Amino acid sequence: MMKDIAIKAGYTLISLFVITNYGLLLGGTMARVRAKVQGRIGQPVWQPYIDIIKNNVLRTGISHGVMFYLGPVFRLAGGLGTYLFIPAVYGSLVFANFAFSGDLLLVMYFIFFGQLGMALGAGQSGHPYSPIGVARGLAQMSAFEVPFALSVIAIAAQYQTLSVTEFVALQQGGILNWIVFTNPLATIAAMISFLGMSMGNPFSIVIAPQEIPIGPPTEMQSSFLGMLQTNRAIFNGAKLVLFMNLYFGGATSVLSMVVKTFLIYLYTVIVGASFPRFRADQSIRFFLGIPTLIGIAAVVVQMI
Amino acid sequence: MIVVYILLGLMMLIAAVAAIQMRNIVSAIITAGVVSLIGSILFLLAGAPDVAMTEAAIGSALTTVIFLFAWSRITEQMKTDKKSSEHDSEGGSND
Amino acid sequence: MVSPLYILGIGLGIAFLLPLFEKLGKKIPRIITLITLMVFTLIAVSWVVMISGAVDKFPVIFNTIGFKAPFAISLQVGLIEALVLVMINTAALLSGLFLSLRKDSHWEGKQIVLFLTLVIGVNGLVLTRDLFNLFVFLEIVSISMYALIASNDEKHAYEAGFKYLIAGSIASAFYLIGVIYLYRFTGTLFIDQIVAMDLAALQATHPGLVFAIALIMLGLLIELKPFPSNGWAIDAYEASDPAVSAMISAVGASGVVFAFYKISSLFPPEMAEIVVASGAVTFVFSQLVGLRQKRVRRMLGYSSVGQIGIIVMIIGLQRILKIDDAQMIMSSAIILLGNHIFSKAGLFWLSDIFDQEQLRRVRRRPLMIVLFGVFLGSLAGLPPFPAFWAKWRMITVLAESDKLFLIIIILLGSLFEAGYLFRWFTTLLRDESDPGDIHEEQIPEDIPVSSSQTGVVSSTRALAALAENAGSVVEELPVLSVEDPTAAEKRNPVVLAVVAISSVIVIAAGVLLGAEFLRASNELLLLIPVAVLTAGILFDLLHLPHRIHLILAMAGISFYSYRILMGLDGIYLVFGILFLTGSLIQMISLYVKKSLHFGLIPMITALILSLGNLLISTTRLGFFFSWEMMTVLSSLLILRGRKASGAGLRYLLFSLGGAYSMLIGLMLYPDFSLLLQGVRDVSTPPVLAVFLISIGAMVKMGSLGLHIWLPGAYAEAENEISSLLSSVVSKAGLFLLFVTSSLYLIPLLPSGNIPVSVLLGWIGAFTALAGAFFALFQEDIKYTLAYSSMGQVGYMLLAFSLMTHLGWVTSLYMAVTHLLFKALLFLAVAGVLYRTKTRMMYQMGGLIKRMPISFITVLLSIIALSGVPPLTGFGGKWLLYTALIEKGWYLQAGVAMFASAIAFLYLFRLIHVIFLGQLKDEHRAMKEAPIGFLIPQVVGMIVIMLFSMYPSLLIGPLQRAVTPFFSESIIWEGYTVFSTLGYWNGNAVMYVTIGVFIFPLAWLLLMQRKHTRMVEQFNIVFAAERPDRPETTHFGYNFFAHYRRALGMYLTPWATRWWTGVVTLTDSLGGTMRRIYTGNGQTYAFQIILYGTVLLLLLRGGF
Amino acid sequence: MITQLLIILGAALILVGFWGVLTRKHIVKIIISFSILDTGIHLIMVGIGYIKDGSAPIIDQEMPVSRLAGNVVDPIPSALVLTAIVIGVAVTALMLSYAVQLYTFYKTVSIEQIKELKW
Amino acid sequence: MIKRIIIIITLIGLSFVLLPLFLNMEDAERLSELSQTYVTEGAEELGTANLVTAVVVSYRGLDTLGEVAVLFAATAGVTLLLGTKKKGGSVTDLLEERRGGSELLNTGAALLFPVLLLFGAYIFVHGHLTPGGGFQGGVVIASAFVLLLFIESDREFSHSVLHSLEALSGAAYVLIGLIGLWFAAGFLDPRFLPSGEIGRLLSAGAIPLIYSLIGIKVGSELIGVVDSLRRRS
Repeated sequence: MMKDIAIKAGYTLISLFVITNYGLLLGGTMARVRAKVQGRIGQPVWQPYIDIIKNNVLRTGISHGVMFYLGPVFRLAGGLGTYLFIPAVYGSLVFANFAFSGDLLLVMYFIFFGQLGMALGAGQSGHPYSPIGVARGLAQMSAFEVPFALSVIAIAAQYQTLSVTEFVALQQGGILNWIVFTNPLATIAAMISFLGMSMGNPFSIVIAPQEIPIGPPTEMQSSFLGMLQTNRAIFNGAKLVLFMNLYFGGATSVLSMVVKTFLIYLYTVIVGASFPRFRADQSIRFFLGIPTLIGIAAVVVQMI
Repeated sequence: MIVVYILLGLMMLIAAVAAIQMRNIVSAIITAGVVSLIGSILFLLAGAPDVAMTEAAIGSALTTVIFLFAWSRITEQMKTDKKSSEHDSEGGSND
Repeated sequence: MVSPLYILGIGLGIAFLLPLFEKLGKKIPRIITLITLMVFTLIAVSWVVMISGAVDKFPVIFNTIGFKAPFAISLQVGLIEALVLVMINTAALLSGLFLSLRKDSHWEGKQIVLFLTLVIGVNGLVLTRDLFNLFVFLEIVSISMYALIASNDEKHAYEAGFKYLIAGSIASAFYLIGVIYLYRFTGTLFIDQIVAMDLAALQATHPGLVFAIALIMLGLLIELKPFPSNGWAIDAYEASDPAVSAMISAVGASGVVFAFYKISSLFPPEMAEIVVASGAVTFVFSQLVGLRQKRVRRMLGYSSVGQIGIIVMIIGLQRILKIDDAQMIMSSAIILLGNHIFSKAGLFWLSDIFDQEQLRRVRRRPLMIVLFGVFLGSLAGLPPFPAFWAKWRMITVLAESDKLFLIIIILLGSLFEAGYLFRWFTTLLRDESDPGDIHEEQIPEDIPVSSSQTGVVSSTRALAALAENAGSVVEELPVLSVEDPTAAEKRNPVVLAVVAISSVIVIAAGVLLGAEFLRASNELLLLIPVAVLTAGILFDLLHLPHRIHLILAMAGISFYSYRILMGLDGIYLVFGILFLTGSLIQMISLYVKKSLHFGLIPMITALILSLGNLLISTTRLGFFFSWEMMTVLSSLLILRGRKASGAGLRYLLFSLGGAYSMLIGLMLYPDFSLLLQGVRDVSTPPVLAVFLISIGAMVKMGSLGLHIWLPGAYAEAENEISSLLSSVVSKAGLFLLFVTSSLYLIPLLPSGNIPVSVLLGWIGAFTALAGAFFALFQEDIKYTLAYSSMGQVGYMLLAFSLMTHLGWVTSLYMAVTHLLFKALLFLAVAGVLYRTKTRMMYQMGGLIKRMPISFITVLLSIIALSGVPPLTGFGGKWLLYTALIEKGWYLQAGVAMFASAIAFLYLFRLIHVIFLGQLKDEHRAMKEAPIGFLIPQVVGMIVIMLFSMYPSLLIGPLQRAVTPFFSESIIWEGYTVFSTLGYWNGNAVMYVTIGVFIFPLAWLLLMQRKHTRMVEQFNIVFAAERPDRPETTHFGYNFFAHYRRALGMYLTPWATRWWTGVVTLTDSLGGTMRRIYTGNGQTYAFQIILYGTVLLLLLRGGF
Repeated sequence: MITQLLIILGAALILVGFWGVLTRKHIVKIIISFSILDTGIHLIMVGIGYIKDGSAPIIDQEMPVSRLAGNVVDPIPSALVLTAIVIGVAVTALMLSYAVQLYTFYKTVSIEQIKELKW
Repeated sequence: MIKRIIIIITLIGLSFVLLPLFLNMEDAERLSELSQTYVTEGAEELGTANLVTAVVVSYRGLDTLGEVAVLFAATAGVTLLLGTKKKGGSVTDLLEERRGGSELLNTGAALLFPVLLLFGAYIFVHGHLTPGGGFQGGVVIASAFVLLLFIESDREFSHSVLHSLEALSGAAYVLIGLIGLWFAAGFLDPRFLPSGEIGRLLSAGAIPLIYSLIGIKVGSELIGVVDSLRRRS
C-alpha cells in the first residue's frame, strides 16, 4: 500500500515536472512566435524561467492577509489539480495521473477551483483594480463555458461516456476516429471557447491588466507572482492536454502529446495575432452567440 | 257592478299616474291619498270591509298626514336655508 | 324544553317596556337588554344540549294559539335552528356588551330598543314556519336595521340608510306578491305543507306557481345582497356605526340567510341552479371588487357580501345534490355562517376600536395583532379556523359531484378575499419605515447599464399594486388620536375582552371541528401545531422569558422529531431529517435574540411541526391542512420583517394560489392516498391533476414564472426566518412532488415521459438559470441569497423530473446538501448583517479580518454551492449531469451548466464583496458574529467536510430510499461511484486536492518564511482621486456590469411582467366592476329590479 | 272577473309605482311611488281573497254560521292585507324621516345628488 | 332618455315574465281548505262574529304581535331619526298657503276630537263583531290627536303618558299571550276567557281585550310617529 502510494507520488512528480517545463517552454516559444509575426525579435525562449526564478528570489514579499497569501496557493493547486485529473498520455502509467478520481465533469469543475482562489487572493489585496480584472475574468469564463459545455455534452452523448480515458480509447485506431472528424460541430464550438479559455487575443482583456497594472495580479509580487507564473504554464498545459484528449485523439506518447498540444496552441496564437481585443461584454455576447449555437447544433444532432 | 270596478280602477290609475307626474308635492301627496281612498272603496266592494277601513284610515288618511308633516318640515328648512343664503348674499353653501 | 315562544314573547314584552325602564335609570335598559340576550342564548344552548341528546326526536314544532299548523302559525326548533340561534344570540350578546362597554358609549334609548327588536326579529326569522309570518319578522328585522343605520348621526349614515330602505322595500314587495300568489295556488302558508305537496303537478294547473316561488326567493335573495345589485348594502356597512355594521352583517344577514334556507325547500332544480349561480357570482365578484377597495369598512362590507354569497350558493346546491351530499354541504354552510358571524363582527369591532386609536401603534400591540390575525385568517378560510374545514367539506362534496367549476370559483374568491383582507393586515403591521412595497435598492440612473435593472425594479413595484393600495388603506382610516394622542391610553380594555371572546369562539370552534374532521382518519396529531401555537402565544402574551420558551420549544420539537422519524423510512425519512433536524439546528441561532420577540418562537415551532406533519399525514385533508398551516405560518413569519409587508402579502397570495391549485389537483384524483406506494396501476394519467399539483409544488419552490414572491420574502424576512424558509420550507414543494409523483408518474414511465415531467424539467432548468442571473445583479445580500435559493431549487426540480433513479437521487442529494450550504450561508450572512446593520454589499468589505469564522463558513459554502470539487457540492453536479445525459436531456444539461457557471459568479461576488477588499471605517471595531450564529455554522462545516470525504455516506442512503421505485443506476466500488457514463471518487479527489494544495503552500512558506511583511490596510500600489458618489467607487458595486451590458436585454423579467399584467388586470377589472356602484339610490333600485327581471327571465327559459 | 280586475289593476299600480321609484328624482315622490306600489300589492291580495259573489266574512243575521261557506270571501288574505298595510305605513314613516334628515344634511331633495358613498 | 328606455324595457320584461301571475286569474269558486276550516269552525272555536278578526287576532296572532312590533320599531326609528333638537315645518302653514285660511278646520277639529276618540274606542272594542279592530281604532284615535295638531301646531303631548300607555299596553298584550300559553292551549290563545255567545260584545274570549290593547298601543305609537314628524322648536 505504502509502496503503491510512493510509486504513484513519484510518477506524479515526473508528470508534473514534464508538464511544467513543457508549459514554460511553450510559453516562451509562443511569445517568440508572436513577436515574429509582429515583426519583432522578441524575448528568449527561456524568459519564463528567468521570470520565475527572479520573482522567487526576491528578498521581501508584501502580504495583505491570509487570503492574499493563500490566493496563489489556491491558483497553483487548481492548475496542478486540473492537470492531475487528466490522463496526459494514453496508456502510459507515468502520465495516467489521478484520472481515476473522476471523469470529465470533475476536470471541468476543478478549473473553477484555481480561479476562485486567485480571485479571493486578489480580492484581499484591497486594490481596486484587482476586482476589475477578476470580474472580467469570471464573466468571460462563464460565457466561454457554455459552448464548451455543450460540446462536451454532445460528445458525451455521442460516445456515451464522460471518462476522459474512455474518450481517448474510443478515438484510437486512425485519424478519422478523432472527434474532430466524427463530430466537427462539437469540436468547432469547443475550439472557439478554447480561445477564450487560453485568454489570448481577442479575449485577452483579463490579461490586459498586466500591460498596464490592472487585473488580478496587480498586487502580487515576489514568490506570489512566481507561483502564478508557474501555474500559467501548468494550467495551460493541462488545458491543452484536455482538448487534445477530447477532440484530437489524445496522445499515446509524450512526443505526440507535445506535437498535438503545440499545434493546438499555435492555433490560438495565430488567431490572437490577427484579431483586436474584445471588451468583456463583447466577448460574452460573442461566446453566447455563434459558438453557443454551434454547440446547440452539435447537441441537437446527437438527439436526432 | 263590473263597470263600477272598472271606473274606479281607471280613476285610481289616473290618480296614481297623476300623483307621480305632478310637480307640486302637496298635490302629489293628496292625489296619492286619493288613490288609497279609491282603493278602500274597491276593497269594500270586494267584500273586505276590514281592509277597506284600514286602507282608508291608515293608507289614505294617516299616510297622507305624515307625508304632509314630513314635507312641511322639509319646506320649512328650505325657507330658512333660502333666507340664510340671502343673508349671506353670495355665501356659497354648496354642501 | 323551553318554548321558543318565550324568546319572542318575553323579548317583545321587554322591548315594549324598555322606554319605561329608561325612566328608572339611564343604564337600566342596557342591563335588562343584556340579561335578555343572555337568556336567549341560554335557551338556545339548552336546545342544542337537548337535541344532541336525542337527535331523532327533533325537530319539534311549537304551535301558537293551540291549533296545529297550518291552522295557526307554528315555530320549529331543530338542530340547525338551535345551532344558528346559539350563534346569532351569542353574537348579539357580544354586540350588546361591546356597545355598552366601548369608550364614550352612547348606547341608550331607542338604539337599545331597536337592537332588541332586531334580535327578536332574527330569532323569529329562524323559528317560524309560516311564509307570511316570515315576512313580518323580516320587516321587523329590516325596520330595525334601517333605523339602526341612522343611529350614527352623520350624513353618510342617512344616505346609506335611505338606499337600504329603498332596496328593502322593493325586496319586500317582491316577497309579498310571491307569498299571496303561493297562497292562491297552494291554499296554505305553512312551509312544510307546501313542501309536502306535489309541486310539479300543481305547476301544471297553475303555470304561475314557479314565479310565485321565484318572487319569494327573489325577495329574500335581494335582502342577501347579490352582486351586482348590492351597492346599497355596502354603503350601509361603510357608513353606519361599526358596531351596527357588525350587527347587520353578523346577526341580520344570518337570519335572512336562514330564512332563505327555509324557503329553499320550495325551489325547483332550475331555480336552485340560478341561486347557485347568483351565489357564486356574488362570491367571486364581491371579492374582486373588494380588492380595489381602500376604505376599510367598505372592504369589510364587500367581504360580508361575498361570505353570504357563498352560503347562498351552498343553499342552492343542497337542493341540487343528493340528499347525503346536501346534508354534508349544508353543515358546511352552517359552519361558514358561524365563522362569518364571529369573525366579521370581530373585525367590525376592531375597526371601531381603531377609530379611537392611533393606527400605527398596532404593530407594538401583540394582543391586537393576534385578534386581527384570528379574524382575518378565519374569514379567509385559513386553517385551523372553522371556515377552512367548511370549505374543505364543500370542496370534497363538490369534487364528488364533479362540480369542478364551482370549486375553482370558490377557491378563486377565497384567494381574492385573502388578498384584500391580508393587505389590510399587512398595513396594520407595517413599520413606519416600511414602504409597503417590496424593497429594492435604486440603481443610480446615470449608469447606462442599469436600465434593465430599473426595469426589474419598476415592474416588481408595479406588481405590488396590492401593497400600494394597502398604503392608502392607512390614509383613509380616520385617525382620531391626531388631536388626542393619549386616546390609546384611555381605551377600555374590557371592550377588547369582548372582541377576544369572539376570537376565542372562532378558535375553539375551529379546533373542535378540526378534531372532528381529523378523527375520522386518525390524524388528530396534526392539530399539534395549533396547540403549540396557542400555548406559545399565551406564553408570549404573559411575557415569560423567551429563552426558556426557546428551550422548551426545541425540546418539544426534538421529542416530536424523535417520535416521527422513528416511524419513517425511505424518502419520507430523508425529508423528515431534512425538515426537522435541519430546522432544529437553525433554531439555535434564536438564542441570540436578546428580548422577547412576540410570536416568533411559537410560530417557528408550529411551522416546523407542520412540516413534520406533512410527513405523517395520510389523507388529502391532513396533508392539505398541514400544507396550509405551513403556508400561513411562513407568511406570518415573513410579515414580522420590518419592511416585509409587501413581500409577506405576496408570499401569502402566491402560496395560497399554489395550495388551491394543489387542492384541485388532489381532488381530481379520486381514490387518493398520499402514501408513497411503489407502482400503481393507473390506466389514464390524470394529466390535469399532475399539472395542478405541480403548480402547487412549484409555487412553494419558487420556480421560474411562479417565483415572484420569492426574493422579497426571503430578503425582507428576519434573517433566521429567511434561512429557515429558503433552506427548509422551500423543500416542501419538492416533497409534494415526490410524495404525489409515485402515484401517477411512475406507472407511466415505461411508455416514456409524460409531457408534464418534461415541462417540469425545462422549468427547473430555466429556474436555475434565471435564479442565478437574478442573483448576479443584486446589490443586496439577502436578495442575492434569495435568488440563489430559487436557482438551486430549480436544479432539484430538474433532477426530480427526470423520473429516473439517478435523477431522484440527485434531487434528494441536492436537497440535503442545499439545506446545509444555504443554511450556513444564511447564518453566516445573518451574523454579518447583525453586526454591520446593512444589507448592501457595497457598504461592506474587508470583513475577513473581523469575522474570520464567518468568512471560512462562507468560503466553504460557496465552494460547495457552486459545485467546485473537492467539496460535496460537486457530487450534486456530477450526479445531475450524469443523470441528464443518461436520460438524453442534453439541452437541459447545457442550460444547467450555464446556470452553474453564473452561480459561481454571484457566489464569488458574495464572498469577495463582503469579506475582501478594503475594510470600512465604520466596521473597524466590529466583532465576530455571536456564538449562537457560529455554533450551527461549525456543525454544518463539519458535516460538509464529512460528506465531501465520504460521499457514500450521503448518496448511499438516498440510493436505498429511491430504489423501491427504480432500478439501481449507480454502483459503488470502494470510494468510487460508477454511473453508466463516468465515475467519481470523492475520497481521492479530496486527497489529491489536499496534496496539490499543500505542495505550493509548503513552497511558499519555505520561500517566504522570513520576508513576508504584513502591510497596513491602505498600503497598496494605487493612487487616484475618489469620485463623488461613495457606492459607485466601491469595487463591489455593479460588479458584473459586463454581463448586464451583454445580456441585460434578455433579462427583462417576463414572469414579473406577466404577473404584473395579471394583477393589474384583476385590479382594473375590480375597478371597472365597482363602477356599477354609482352611489345613486335610484340606480341601485333599478339594478335590483333588473336583477330580478333577469333571474325571472332565466327561470322562464328553464321552463 | 273581479279577481282578474283587481289583479290587473294592482299590477298596473305596481308598475306605476316601480316607474315612479325608478324615474322620479324627488325623494318624496319616490316615497309616494312606494306607497302607490303598496296599494297595488294590497289590491292584488284582496283580489286573490275574493270568492265569487262573496261578501264580508262576518256573522250576522243575514249570514249565519251555516251559510258562511261559499258565500263569504276568504278571510286570510284580508288578515294579511291588514298586516301589510300597517307595515307599509311603518316603512313609509321611516322613509319620510330619512327624507327629512337627508334634506337637513344634503340640502337637496334630489336623489341624484345624494351619492357621496360609492364604489 | 336612454335611461328611461332601458327602464321601460326592464319593466316590460318584468311584467312579461310575471304574466302567468296576472292573467287568467278567475274568481275562486270556493275557499281554500284552510279558510274553509276557519270559516266553518272559527266562529265556534273562538266565538267571533268577524272572522277576519278571528284570523288576525288568534289564528295568525303571531303576525299581529309582529305587526305591533314593526310599528313599535318604526316609531322608535322615527324618534331616533328625528328625535329631539331638530326643527321642522308645520302642516298648518302648508295648508294655509294653499287655502288661505283654516277657521273651518279649527272649529271642525275641536268638535271632532272627542267624537273621534270615542269612535276609535268603539271600533276596537267591537273588532270581533264588526269590521275594524285595534289598528283601525288606533288610527282613528291617533287622527283625533293629529287634528289637535292641525289646530295648534305647538301643542305638546305628554311623553311619559304616551310612553307608559304604549309600553304597558304592549306588555299587557304579551302577557295575555303568555297567559294563553299557561292557562289555555297556546301562546296568544284567547280561550282562557269564555267564548260567550257569538255576536255579543263580551264574547270571543280575550279577543276584545287583545284588540283593545292593540288599539291603545297602535294609537299611541302613531301619535308618537306624527309627533316626531311635526315641527319642534
